[in-house]
Amino acid sequence: MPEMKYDDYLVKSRMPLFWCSGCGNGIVLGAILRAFAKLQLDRHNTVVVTGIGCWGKADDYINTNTFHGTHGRALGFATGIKLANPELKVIALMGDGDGATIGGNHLIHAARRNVDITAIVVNNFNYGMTGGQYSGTTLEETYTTTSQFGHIESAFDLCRLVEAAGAPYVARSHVLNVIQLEGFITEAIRKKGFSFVEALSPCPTHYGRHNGMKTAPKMMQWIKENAITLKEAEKKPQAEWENKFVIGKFTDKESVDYSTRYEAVMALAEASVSKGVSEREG
Amino acid sequence: MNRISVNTAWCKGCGICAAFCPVKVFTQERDGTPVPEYQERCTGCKLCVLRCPDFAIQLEVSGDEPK
Amino acid sequence: MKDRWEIILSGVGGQGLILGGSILGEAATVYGDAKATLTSSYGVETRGTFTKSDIIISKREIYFPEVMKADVVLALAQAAYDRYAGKLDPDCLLVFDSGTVTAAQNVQASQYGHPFNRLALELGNPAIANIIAIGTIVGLTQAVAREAFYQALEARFSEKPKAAELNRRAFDKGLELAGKKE
Amino acid sequence: MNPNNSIRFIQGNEAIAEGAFAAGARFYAGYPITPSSEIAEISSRRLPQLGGLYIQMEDEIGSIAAVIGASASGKKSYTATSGPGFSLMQENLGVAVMAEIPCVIIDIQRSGPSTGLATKPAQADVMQSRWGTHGDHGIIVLSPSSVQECFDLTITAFNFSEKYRTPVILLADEIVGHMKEKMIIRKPGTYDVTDRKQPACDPADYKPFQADADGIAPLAAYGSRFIVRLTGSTHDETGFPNSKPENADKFIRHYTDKIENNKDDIVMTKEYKLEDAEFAVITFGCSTRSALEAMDLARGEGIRVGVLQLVTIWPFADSQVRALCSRMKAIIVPEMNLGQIIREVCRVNDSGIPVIGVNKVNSEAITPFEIMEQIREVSKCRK
Repeated sequence: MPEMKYDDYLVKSRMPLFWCSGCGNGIVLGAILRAFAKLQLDRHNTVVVTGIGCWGKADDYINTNTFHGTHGRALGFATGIKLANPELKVIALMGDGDGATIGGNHLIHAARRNVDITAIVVNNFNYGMTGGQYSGTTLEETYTTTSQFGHIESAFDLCRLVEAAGAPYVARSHVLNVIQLEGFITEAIRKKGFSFVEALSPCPTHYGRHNGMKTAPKMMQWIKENAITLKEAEKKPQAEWENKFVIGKFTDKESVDYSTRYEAVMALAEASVSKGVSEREG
Repeated sequence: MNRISVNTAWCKGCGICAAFCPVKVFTQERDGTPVPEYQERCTGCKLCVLRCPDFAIQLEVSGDEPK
Repeated sequence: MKDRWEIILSGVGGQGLILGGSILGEAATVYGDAKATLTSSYGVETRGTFTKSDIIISKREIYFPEVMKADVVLALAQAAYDRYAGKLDPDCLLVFDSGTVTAAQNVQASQYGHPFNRLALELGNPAIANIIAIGTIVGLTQAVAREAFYQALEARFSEKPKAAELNRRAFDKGLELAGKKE
Repeated sequence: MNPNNSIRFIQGNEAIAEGAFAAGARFYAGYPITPSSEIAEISSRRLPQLGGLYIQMEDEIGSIAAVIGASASGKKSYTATSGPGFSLMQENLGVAVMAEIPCVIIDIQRSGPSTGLATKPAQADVMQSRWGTHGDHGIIVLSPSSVQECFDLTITAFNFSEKYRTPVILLADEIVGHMKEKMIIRKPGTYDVTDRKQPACDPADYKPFQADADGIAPLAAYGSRFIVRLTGSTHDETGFPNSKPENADKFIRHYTDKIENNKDDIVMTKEYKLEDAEFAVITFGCSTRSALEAMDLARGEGIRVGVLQLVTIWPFADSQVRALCSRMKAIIVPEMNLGQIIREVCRVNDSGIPVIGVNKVNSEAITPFEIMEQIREVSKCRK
């Protein structure tokens, strides 16, 4: 395979990107494509699976194999794709509404099951495509088109959630920290097992506009000012960081992935055939 | 000197490059389109390239192979 | 010899009636040249409540798989007996566990009561009452050939020779009972 | 039981699982639900023995998603469920239609709506199987009435699915699913197995939705030498989104046409004693058994009745039913619902003969006597 540069994975014929001015999706897309190039992923052996939402359109710009499914279900499709052919690199791209709200149950079970998939969630704190309604990561007391008197629900800490569900790799960064983000994505794809990267990202058009941050730089600045590194947070009392965006690598551990475990099931099953174990009936 | 070029067909004028350039290379036109007015300041850090959400900035660092 | 038998196996969940019906069906179809269907109705819970299986064995094609007019009813529990005893025709055989069921007086069907559960215990395993009872039904009806039933038992317990032997003895016991009316 | 035995006395659900293995299915994802669970249990034991994969997902939505994904990776895939689970699958059933991904969905119908009577039979998902997912589309639905048909039609379901690049629904019911009956497990080589068409073009020219002359596009698997773009959004031949009206029109018609234009191949019916019949019972699934019993009872009384069994429910057997209506004095349609198939019979009844339903929704099978009663009624009126 000739060496792949990052833009060899980009579908240039569909440019410019359809996302709004200042949307952070393109920054995450760039980080992903550079990670692909760093890892020299074979396009034929890579499947990018997307859900529905602004970020769910990312596959339009990636020239690997793709699967564009339904809202919240990307990990379901990705699970089947991966398990049916464990040789494939499977990357699921989901937004916060998609991957963590309607798809929240699939997310925790995929993490628990430890299927070798990389999930990259772009969290822009609201449903962008449908006009800026609140999602499972919308911050309390902020405004969206459906929380016009201030949001009364608390937001998911997705990394803590996925970590608790058992994923062996969990990290969070934001798009201003694009170099760190790219590093996390690269590590996550390399990781055998379920890996999860959350990218905090601006949506100036909706979330920003309703919360006094009409431009992307303003919203990125706000994310940056409210961010704290995991290392710093660990040194401070919880009260000082619990309302901040904790940035860093939460988990990076070894854990045998589903396909590897299933090989053991197949070996036992095959042995049961040769031994002629009779079928159990009730 | 490093050479910055902006693909105006892809750029949407969001201003991220201008706002976060550590050495303030860019000014912006009224519609937001960035202009690398102070190119001589450019240190070649490429953060503008990496942070551009529209793949619209090209940077040739002098001495580097064109990318 | 009748060429169609409609048999109801009834009792409570856990008595192995579906298993017994399955072996009977296997004897009829896999090891005999008859047709058979087996349908069961049971509650959501697996054990303890009323259950029944309908098994139809016929030389002809069987369409509707539920018993329309019972030729044989097996009742291994009082609840099962009470449900059917009063409704059966005189030409129906009502086989019941005389150890656990109190028989009624005004029953038109021919009754065959045997203490299947007690006999099973005597043979060494309470779980084989079903097979003893089915042995009795086979003895009374000849609905399947006894050889075919042996083969079905053997196939089902091919990995467990002890269980095969026990079930065979249970079946023989049932056949033997078919000769006597208690 | 000896696995080499070709004759077995087994449940419909077990026969469906055996049929799936025989058809070459090697991936199952599902969520437990009565009365379909035996299919999952058998699949969980047998698939790993066959080098295949079983996975229990967190719900039916994830299950059918995984089935679709696995099929895109090249494995013949299936799931089994029942009413409430089938409802949850409707969303992604549409993805399989739109992305033209072969897969088989088995619905062991039970009483509904909602949880209904969890273990009791019904035949009330007929219209859901046709129109359950939103939007215009064609669909293939087969309905077995015996354990043997469970086996045979499962193989056919996979074959149609692969041949027409479409999801196929096997619409069985609790009665057939849980009934044990004699069945012949056909040996490999004695039945047809269809595999999806593979592209023959240069990989650079491959378009995953470009149909051949037969109307069906070859489908390469992920991981092959072809790049495959699949989507549930409106797309063009390349798999990229394309919102042009003429493109949307072309593809939405295609999803219907590829099924409707092949009705001669897809629509299967069975006829019983229709040659001399004056009256016909049109039936499907478990009610076929009651209808056949009723037919014999009626003939015993000298009433000339025949039975038309709809083996394929969708697409509907328009021409067969229309022709039957033109030569019968009356038609009876028994079904364990309040009248779903009968609407289709009425739709094609150009002759205007009486079409009478025998409908039962109390969770008990329609008895032969109940059909018989209607046969007697119509035969009296029409003498």
